[in-house]
Amino acid sequence: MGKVLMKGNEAIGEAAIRAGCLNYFAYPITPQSEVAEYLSRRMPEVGGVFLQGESEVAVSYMIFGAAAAGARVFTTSSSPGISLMSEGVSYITAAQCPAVFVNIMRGGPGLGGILPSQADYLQATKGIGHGGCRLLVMAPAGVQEAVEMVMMAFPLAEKYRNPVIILGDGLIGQMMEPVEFPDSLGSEPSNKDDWATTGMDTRKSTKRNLVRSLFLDPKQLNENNLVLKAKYERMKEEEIRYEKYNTDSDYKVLIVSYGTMSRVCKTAIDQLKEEGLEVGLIRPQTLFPFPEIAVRKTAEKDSCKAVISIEMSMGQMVEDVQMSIQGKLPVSWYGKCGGDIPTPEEVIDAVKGLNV
Amino acid sequence: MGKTFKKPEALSDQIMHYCPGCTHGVIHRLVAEVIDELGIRGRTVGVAPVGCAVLAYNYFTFDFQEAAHGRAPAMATGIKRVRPDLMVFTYQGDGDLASIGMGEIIHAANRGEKFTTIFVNNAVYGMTGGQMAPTTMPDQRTTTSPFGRNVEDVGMPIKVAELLAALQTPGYIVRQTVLKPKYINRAKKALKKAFTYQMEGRCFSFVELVSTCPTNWGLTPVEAVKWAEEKMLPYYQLGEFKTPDQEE
Amino acid sequence: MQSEVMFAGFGGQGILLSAKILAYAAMEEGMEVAWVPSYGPEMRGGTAYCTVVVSDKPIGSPVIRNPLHLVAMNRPSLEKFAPVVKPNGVILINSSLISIVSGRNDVDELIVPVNDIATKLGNVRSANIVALSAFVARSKIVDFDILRESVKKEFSKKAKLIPLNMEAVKAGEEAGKPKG
Amino acid sequence: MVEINLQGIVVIVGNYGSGKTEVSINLAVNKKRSGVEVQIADLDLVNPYFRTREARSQLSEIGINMALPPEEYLQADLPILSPVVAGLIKNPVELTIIDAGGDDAGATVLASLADAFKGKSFHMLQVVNPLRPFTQTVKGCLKMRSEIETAAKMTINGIIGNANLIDETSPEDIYSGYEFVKLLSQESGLDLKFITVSSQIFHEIDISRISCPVLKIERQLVPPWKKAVELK
Repeated sequence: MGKVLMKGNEAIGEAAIRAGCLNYFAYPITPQSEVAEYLSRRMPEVGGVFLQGESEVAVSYMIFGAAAAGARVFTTSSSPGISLMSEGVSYITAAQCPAVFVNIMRGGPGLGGILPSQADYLQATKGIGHGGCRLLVMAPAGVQEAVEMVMMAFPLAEKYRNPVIILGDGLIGQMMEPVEFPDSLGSEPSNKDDWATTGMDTRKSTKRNLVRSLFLDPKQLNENNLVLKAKYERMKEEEIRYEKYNTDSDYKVLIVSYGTMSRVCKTAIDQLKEEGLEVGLIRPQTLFPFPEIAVRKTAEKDSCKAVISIEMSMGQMVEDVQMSIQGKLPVSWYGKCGGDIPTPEEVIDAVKGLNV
Repeated sequence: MGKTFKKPEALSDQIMHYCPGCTHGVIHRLVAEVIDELGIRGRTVGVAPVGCAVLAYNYFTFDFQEAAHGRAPAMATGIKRVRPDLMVFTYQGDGDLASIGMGEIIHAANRGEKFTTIFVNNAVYGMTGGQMAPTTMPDQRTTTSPFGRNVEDVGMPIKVAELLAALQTPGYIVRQTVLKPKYINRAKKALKKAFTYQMEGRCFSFVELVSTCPTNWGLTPVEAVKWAEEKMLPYYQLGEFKTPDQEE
Repeated sequence: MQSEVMFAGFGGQGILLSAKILAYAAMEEGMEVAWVPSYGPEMRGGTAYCTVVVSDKPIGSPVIRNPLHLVAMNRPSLEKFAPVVKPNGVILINSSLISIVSGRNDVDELIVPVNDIATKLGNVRSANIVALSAFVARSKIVDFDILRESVKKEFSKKAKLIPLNMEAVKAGEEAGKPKG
Repeated sequence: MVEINLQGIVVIVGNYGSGKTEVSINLAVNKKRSGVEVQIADLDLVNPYFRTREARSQLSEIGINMALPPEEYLQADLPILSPVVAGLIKNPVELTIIDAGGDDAGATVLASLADAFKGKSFHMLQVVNPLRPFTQTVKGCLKMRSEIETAAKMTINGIIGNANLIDETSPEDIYSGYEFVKLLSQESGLDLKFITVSSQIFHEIDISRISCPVLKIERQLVPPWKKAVELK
């Protein structure tokens, strides 16, 4: 199969099917409802499960139940919906079940607006659920990359027995781009006999599996947290992904930006180059774990005098950028958060405003 | 001489933590007996509640999942949809099912999810220390209704079985109790019927069991049974409210 | 080389569809392409617009404030977007519904009564295909034969609509051809 | 100093934060030191913090037996009434202390043990800290008393004065607290069994001003940044 032209939301749905995930539970919310609409047609074709739950809260537990029963499962939502799912996410993480969540972000806080935004960065990377749980967070910058990340997300979720979240913005969900699907994956988590509640008969075992998150003994609870922490540390070793742009030049400014915003920054960098100002870009593809060392090393080039985090938020990733830079260079922020995506011209003004 | 009394295979050896006079132990045993008799232990998954029975999985010997407060029907939906061959039941109390989880139970019942819910109604939040539940009786004193449940203020106790029976989707909806031996056989029959409907892939099945909480009611076990019989049973009437056969 | 086309009009005028067909044709031609809709309330009866970005290298920002071309299907769209079109682009004006012109003298203004043409063909709903075809014929943004095939493919599941739309393509091509 | 004269079953009740548990533990230790056989039951099913069970290892080291739910449930948010408690009431030792939960809510559990209490004589003592909300007036204390009695279906027959502001208690607080519980005793007809004084300020107190027994409190239930007084 060659290239097809697909809306980000449809492509995400199709990518999950190609990843062998035939189980989808969801609740409608703009700007990602097309995933549900697409899968309500596609899942019956492939013999999969499609169910529209009664609320995002319920959906997060349908995901939990299905994941704990050893099935490959995912859901999609948008910012307020993810907030409602955060309780379930915490339970799933504590119980060490694999699942994939997609957040097609819209503007907030509160009901906010339906236009694209990156205002859930802190929620996704640091506060996705109570109790200090962490998810592997991946951020695509286009439809093709959204497809690839969704297809990577399932094996990663299973490798770590931890949920993975794809953080896209409304534009990625709504725009159409040509996509090419990678080879399809097999369907079920391979390690599930050790933990999934598939019924003892299916495992030909007398040992039962118990999926739980309640640990009354403080020592046991601490141990469970140590196991989770060890997984997060391993993610830092093995899963960090990022892309660089125009970093062969002697850039004076380094932009850190992700998702749709990074594409606007690339256009701005091209235009600035024509004007004679070299600017580099580093685009984190994983937001947790954050490419801390790569950002620091990229900023360490002699020509580089300033770092700026450009986001469709009031400055969230900038906190991680500051931590990465460790005070070695000035770090500033530029962004907007109402659904109005900054233009290349605005980015150019922001970079020029640094006066380097 | 043959054994006249033995522990069901589906029940573990662990000593239960429940208070004297609590009915959870009896209900656990009935569930275990039914599972043994139907020979489904190897393909059963239970969903444990939040509430006094949060550790129910310690007393059974098959796969279990632990739910958050009220969410057991959503979890059971997830399991049953992806593994229709499994036998799935939720075990829930009144605070869990009739308050925080009302949305989940109504929608699961209305979708006709093919699992079984065992609803233990003792008119009080047990785990958190005897607060008022949606099923607390009028004028019943609890730690959050110290002057008795004022129905003018918080409404009448919810009759969950009747509420679910009103849904148009076919289902098996029944209320029984385990207060005395004479009721226990009927309760067991209801449980067995519920699991059988599930085995046949017929419908959603729901068994409400009127129950006691001597500790939080401040009554001796004997008084508690008497109170439940006198105060609860006239309001929470026993019987089948709906069977899938009626619909056809 | 990158060019951008903004399709704009009322919701229900087939804006998103004609943009999608153009995006598809550009993809078939081997170009990089991005189709970026306005979504939300605008979709429900207000002004709808959609941008198609076509380029021979990876597309940076898909968000375009100053498109090279504009296909304006109603008057509010023309008034809103004509001033932001880049010099030397094409502005198609649906003169069936728009009684004014763009007021720009640095663009190629293409005035086509697309609704009237479509009505004459038998169904006003093919106005978007008339406009798309006229625009492509004038701008040459994609090869016209590929466009024709793309329209055919789009309607392949509703075969009975193909003849009408092929007529619309032809009429549009005629209307869009440079005069003289 | 007058000895505390208590034996048999002693049920300790009072409002939240009145100091029931600290009093129970110290009473147990005090009597144990004077050679009495002591048992203690933690009946506080409502409040999951600062319970008698937190002192279980110190108490068992000095030979005080404690009735508790099984170890794995000790930190559970579960109102587990161990059947052991009923056994302990049915077969009391020289001094059997039952530490009930706070307010009428905590005392409700006692009612479910009515069968075990049947035919037993026991003391039921209300701990009063006049420096706590709801028990700053005689009227407030009497209201609390009747609420607890209703919930427990048992009658209070004595009081314990436990005036304190924890580390900020002054001798003046002790004296005025003593006067208050004396008044409460007169108005209610309830026996004033003893008052408490923290070991921190014990040496500052002129004991001749107090005519009832005094229990020296060696604080056990402390937040983690403080160290409990070592029991020997």
